[in-house]
Amino acid sequence: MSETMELEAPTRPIGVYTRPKGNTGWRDWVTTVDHKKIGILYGVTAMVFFVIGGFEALLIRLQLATPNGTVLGADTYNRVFTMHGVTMVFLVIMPLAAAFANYLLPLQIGARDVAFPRLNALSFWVFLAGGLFLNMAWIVGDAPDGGWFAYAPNTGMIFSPGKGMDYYALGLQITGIASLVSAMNLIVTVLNMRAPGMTLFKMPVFTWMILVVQFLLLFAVPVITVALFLLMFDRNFGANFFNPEMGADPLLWQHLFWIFGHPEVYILILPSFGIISEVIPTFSRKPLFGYPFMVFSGIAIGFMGWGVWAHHMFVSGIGPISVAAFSVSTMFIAVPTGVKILNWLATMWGGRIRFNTPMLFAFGVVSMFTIGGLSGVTHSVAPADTQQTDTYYIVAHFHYVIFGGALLGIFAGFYFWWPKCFGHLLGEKLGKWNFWLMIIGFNMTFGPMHILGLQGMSRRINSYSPGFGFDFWNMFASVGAFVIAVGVLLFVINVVASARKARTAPPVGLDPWDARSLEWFTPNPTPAHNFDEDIEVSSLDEFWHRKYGEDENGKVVRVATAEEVCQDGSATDTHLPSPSYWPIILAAGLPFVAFGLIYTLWFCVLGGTLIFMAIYGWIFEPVDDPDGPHGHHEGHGEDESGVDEATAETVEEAPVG
Amino acid sequence: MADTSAVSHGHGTGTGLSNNKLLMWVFLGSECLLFGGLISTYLIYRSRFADGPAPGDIFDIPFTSVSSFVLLMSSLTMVLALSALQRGDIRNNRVWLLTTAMLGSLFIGGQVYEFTTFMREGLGYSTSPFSSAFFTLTGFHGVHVSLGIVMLMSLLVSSLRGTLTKERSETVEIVGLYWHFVDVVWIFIFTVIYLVPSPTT
Amino acid sequence: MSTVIEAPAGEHEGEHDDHPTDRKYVEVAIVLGIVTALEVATYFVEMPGAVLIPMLMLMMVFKFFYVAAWFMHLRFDSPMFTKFFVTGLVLATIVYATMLTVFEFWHKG
Amino acid sequence: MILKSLRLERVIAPFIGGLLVLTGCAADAPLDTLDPKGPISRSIDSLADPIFLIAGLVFVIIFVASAMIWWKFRDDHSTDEFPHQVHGHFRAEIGWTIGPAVLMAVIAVFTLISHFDLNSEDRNDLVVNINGEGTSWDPEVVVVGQQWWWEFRYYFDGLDGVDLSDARNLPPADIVAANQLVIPTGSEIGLKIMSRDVIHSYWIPALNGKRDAVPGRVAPWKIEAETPGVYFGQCSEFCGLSHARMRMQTIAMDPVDFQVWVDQQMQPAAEPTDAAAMRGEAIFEGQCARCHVVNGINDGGGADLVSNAAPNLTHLMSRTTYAGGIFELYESDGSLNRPQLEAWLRNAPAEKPAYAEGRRGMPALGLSEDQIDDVVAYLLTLGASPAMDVIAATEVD
Ligand code: HEA
Ligand code: HEA
Ligand code: HEC
Ligand code: CUA
Ligand SMILES: [Cu+2]
Repeated sequence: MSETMELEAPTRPIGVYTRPKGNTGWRDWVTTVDHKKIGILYGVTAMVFFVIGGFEALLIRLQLATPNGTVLGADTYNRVFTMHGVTMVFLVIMPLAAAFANYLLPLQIGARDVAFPRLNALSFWVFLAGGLFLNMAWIVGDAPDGGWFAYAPNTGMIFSPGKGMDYYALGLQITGIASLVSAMNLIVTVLNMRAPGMTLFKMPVFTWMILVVQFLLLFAVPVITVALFLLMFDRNFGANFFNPEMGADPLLWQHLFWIFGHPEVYILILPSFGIISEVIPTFSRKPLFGYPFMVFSGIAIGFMGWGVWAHHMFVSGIGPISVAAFSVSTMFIAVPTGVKILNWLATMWGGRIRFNTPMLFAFGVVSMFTIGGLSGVTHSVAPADTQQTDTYYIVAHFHYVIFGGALLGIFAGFYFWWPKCFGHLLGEKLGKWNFWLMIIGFNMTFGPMHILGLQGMSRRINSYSPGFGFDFWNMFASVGAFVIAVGVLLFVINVVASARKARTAPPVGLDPWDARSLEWFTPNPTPAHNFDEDIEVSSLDEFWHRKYGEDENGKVVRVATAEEVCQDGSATDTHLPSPSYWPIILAAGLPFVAFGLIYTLWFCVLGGTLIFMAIYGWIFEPVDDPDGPHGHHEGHGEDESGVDEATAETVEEAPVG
Repeated sequence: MADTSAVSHGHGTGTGLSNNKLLMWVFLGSECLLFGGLISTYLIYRSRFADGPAPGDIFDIPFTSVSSFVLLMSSLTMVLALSALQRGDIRNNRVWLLTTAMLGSLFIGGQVYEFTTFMREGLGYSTSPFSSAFFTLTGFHGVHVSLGIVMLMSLLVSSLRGTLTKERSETVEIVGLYWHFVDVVWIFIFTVIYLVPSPTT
Repeated sequence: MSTVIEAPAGEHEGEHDDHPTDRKYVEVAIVLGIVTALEVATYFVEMPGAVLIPMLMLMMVFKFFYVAAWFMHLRFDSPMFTKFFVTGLVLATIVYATMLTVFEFWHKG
Repeated sequence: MILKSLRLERVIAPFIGGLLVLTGCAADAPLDTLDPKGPISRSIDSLADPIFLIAGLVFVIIFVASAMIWWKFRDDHSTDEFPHQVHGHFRAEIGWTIGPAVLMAVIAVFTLISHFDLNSEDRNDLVVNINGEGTSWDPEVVVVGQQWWWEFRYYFDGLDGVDLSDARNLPPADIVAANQLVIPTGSEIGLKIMSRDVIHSYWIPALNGKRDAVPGRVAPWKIEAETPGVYFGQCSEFCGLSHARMRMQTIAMDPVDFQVWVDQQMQPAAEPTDAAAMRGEAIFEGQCARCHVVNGINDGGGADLVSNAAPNLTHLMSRTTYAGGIFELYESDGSLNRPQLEAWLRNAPAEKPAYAEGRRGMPALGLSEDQIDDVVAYLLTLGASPAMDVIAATEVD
């Protein structure tokens, strides 16, 4: 295969070497390299996984609603909560953050696209492949059952002889590739593609937080990669990394997992912090209070997140000195996080706040995350944690920070940027119902878990006996879970209903929220080429500052309307990266390799061939479709410094990670 | 694999640096944590050799020294290949690329020999935590070297087809970065795993 | 992370002029070869661990950074590259050293 | 409209309700973590309580501020002037960096003091009568977790000479008990926690926090009870299929009762005299002895199980629960809970999920009903029944 390619390449590209042209229908979505479309793909996929993960959560709650529940057997229950955790963390929150990062980050820095559009598409397809692969385990009837942190040796071949943990190890490995690739891509994008004048300290906080997250991913993903490899080698090739009988130490897994795992929780939360740092100033009609402190505290959280992993191991027997050290280091994470909370409050303080739905959700984050953060602080007190760990008190903590922090923030983002992506607003009325049902249901579900946990209810138990005082609050929590479900359902209805309404209603206009940052310079929805021309950035919140000035008394006065400030999206001569088939083909190869490792190596051959083909196709693919329209090279972005035909056709070779 | 041939020398990017090169460096930063994890695993397990041979029993330092030297010298040839291309000296570029790939292959050959010898001496992959960790660490490194060889050969093919010109020397530079990184990892492994005295039975 | 990103735009345009000559590269390689030979020599000489291990570490670190500086061009390339690499390196070192410490010294009790 | 009435106070109502319930919930919650029954757990509690309080205060501050923002600064459309544009305030930032940092530093100090105290050992030797001889015993018990039950091993000569390196092959002990750890009140008891298969976690909330049982490691831990009673626990590290059904109790007795218990446990099983029990013994030796040990009938040897051990049954009847502390052995009137025990012998995996075919957990042995009756008759001869108050205290309903 490669032979022929190599021979053909120097001549004019034909056949597969031309890039796909289709701009309509599903082909367009499959081959797109447009960061906006990829963002939407991420979002839709993650929401589908959210419904799956939420369905699993509802099963958990049904089982636990009454003592000695019989909805799920012990075996099924273990699979359900494992897949619930894995799905929610790796297939919902992370890709939702990626959705926002993809769609907004290039816009917020005034770029045409990300630095490597095809790699960007690759990230998405690899993520999808990993997610489907993981859930495939349900279909073969062998979903992983070792818990989301998969402690060895329970996940080894002796104690998990089924294929479930193989799906876990390989599935997460695949999604890890996706995260790593997209992290590298976005770092380069932020560093290299900013609009003229946009220094780092003129970047929106959302962009900043995404940047910090990409660094966390960059350095944390390889750690779990190692852990998962070791697990896989243990299971499939008879290695002895976690086999105590041969003298191995199971704590090795715990260290590796949590060295990844704790930065991971900040990977989950920081995007949401970024989102609400955009929403709160907009709706408070005030600039973000203490911008540099918001940036530095985010960076500080990113750094400190590396030094606290063993707080998940306070009772593992790592020794009193280690416990003491990690206990203290954990406590101080409360400081930069507190700076953020207080700065948001200070931003709102003295504002004139419009409580539209995005703002409601952002407000929800500030208060609900605080509850979760404070219970986190109570865990960091190691002696106290010996009573708390592995109880529902922990379950309460992390749902408060993840649901109350990360997820609510993401919903704030949905409502805030929906017009940016789709050209119409989500319904306010349904939105408010959505918010209130979610927040009430959420508190009903997870609030009582504090009590349950302190009353001694262990987590990961598929049933409990009456007489331990668990009955009432479990039922209460289960009812709450269904209230959340109704809330989520309203969101789905809102999406459909507002899209339908938008067909007849007038368009949303340029600046529905009186917003502040660069992405609002483009019309809604964003045109394919993003910006008509480069934006010269001279201040933070450039968009806002072009709309408003100050009079001599320091009062804010309008100097321009959004119509005057915005670009009209009419540029037609911009040169866009062409779509490509190869990312999806490459991604499709990975699950086959994984199947091969589980079942028969023949699948590996198949998958390997696909990957090999895709890499070569990728390399020999011309940068542009030679038959496609050629604009002149304007603006800045990957297409900037004139691509001559010769360069375009040559082998673009860079090492593959 | 990257799209940005256009910005080959980074003119017009925010930092003035090429996207591709930046990407490689970012990637190498990430690789530090990958190899760090594997090396730590090895260090934790080096004295847990169960009933099998201990590292101190079977390491053949003179042999490994030679192959380490080979890999080290391949870094020299790699940089010479780049420097040749930067001068527009296509012929020497090819020669050095080929030499680098050969030296890399020699190193891999040495590793294959080492592995088979160890196996014969009773150190299988499943023998002990030590053996698993040792083969995994050096195996990962070997896979990295092998990937590097594939990349070098692709460059060579590209050069023979006349497309690897002076203007595109950055591609060689990027492959070179990867190659040197793999070398640098071995410098670490050679000292910490082989030369620092290992436990014996 | 902030430290990583500060390189002002376009400052390192001149990078191609001061690339070392091939001769310099060969010299570097000779130095590396000699240090390697010294390293290997320690294997044949009896030495207490307290001397040997710091010595080996020193030579390793020297080789490591010598390769990075010359062959990987960190000496004359943009400092931003160095920052990325060193961030990864330092982070890996600290994190894994902590992990090893926990395993080796503090795990009792 | 309903939205208007859904104000903040409704949202936080569950918390206030929760706090109220928390304070009064101890009565029917045997695993309550806030109801210490010994000095160790009390010192955890007295560290945790102020921290809950501090957290609660911070919570109140943030929520009061939020509520004020909610009401004071909402846009009432009275003006369309922009509010005063504040970009930040350096001193405020420093304030709310230093403030929490100092607070956390204070918490850290108290945490460290308490932490090192909890990890210190402060055991006194006890005098126990072993075979009529007063022996000075450094009270330490070996606790071994396996899927899905606990074993407790007492070595009255102390653990110094005992090789604990291989949990699957521990040297013979003076007493081997399962699922119920019996301790004397008023003394700190050391535990050496280990595992024969996967990671478990030993946890009696009323007496101390938890500590993982990690295969290949020996984790020191300690408990102390002030008053006699039955204290409940639950394995709290996910350990596979029946993790939920891996419970345990600690029975604290005053030292006199403890001595009686020790005397009884040191006896090997007596040969049965009654015909049914004798038939039962034969079945036991044929069917059960490949896994279970009854001292005096069969000694030592590994069980045909992944963990290499099944509960020692020599004094089965002296326990109040079995099979991971989940089934009650006695009715509240002190008679045998026969249907449950028979069901267990008929088909154990149906009563408590296990991977019996994977040699984890007790298999269904295909005994006939007559055989079951005989085996029960035999089991009834194993050990003296516990005191009525212990039986009563084991019932959680
Ligand atoms: C979004 C994810 C997220 C976030 C942001 C956090 C944030 C924090 N977490 Fe959490 N955590 C998880 C997700 C998260 N966690 C998950 C998923 C688990 C369980 C994993 C598992 O076992 O399955 C877990 C478990 C977990 C444990 C282990 C518990 C155990 O298993 O025994 C600990 C222990 O220290 C902990 C602590 C903390 C702390 C101190 C913070 C801090 O960052 C919080 C800081 C925030 C505040 C403190 C609030 C705001 C601050 C102020 C208003 C200032 C004033 C406050 C003070 C001075 C106190 N977390
Ligand atoms: C990362 C994010 C995240 C999110 C958002 C959630 C959301 C929820 N979680 Fe999550 N949970 C975890 C992460 C998350 N969880 C993790 C990491 C664990 C640990 C796993 C482990 O121990 O290994 C865990 C464990 C966990 C447990 C403990 C299980 C145990 O220890 O035994 C429980 C118990 O109640 C629970 C409940 C819920 C509920 C009710 C929701 C709800 O908020 C869900 C709301 C969503 C919906 C309800 C979906 C809406 C669906 C529809 C509207 C359509 C309905 C569809 C059909 C009927 C087909 N979760
Ligand atoms: C293959 C091994 C095996 C055989 C054979 C076996 N058991 Fe068991 N038995 C176990 C295991 C394992 C447990 C612990 C199960 C648990 O708690 O999850 C157990 C638990 C018990 C218990 C509860 C003990 C306690 O204190 O918790 C009793 C009683 C019991 N078995 C009786 C019997 C009798 C009687 C027989 C024979 C007729 C028998 N067993 C045969 C493995 C076995
Ligand atoms: Cu044993 Cu959970
Ligand atoms: Cu954590």
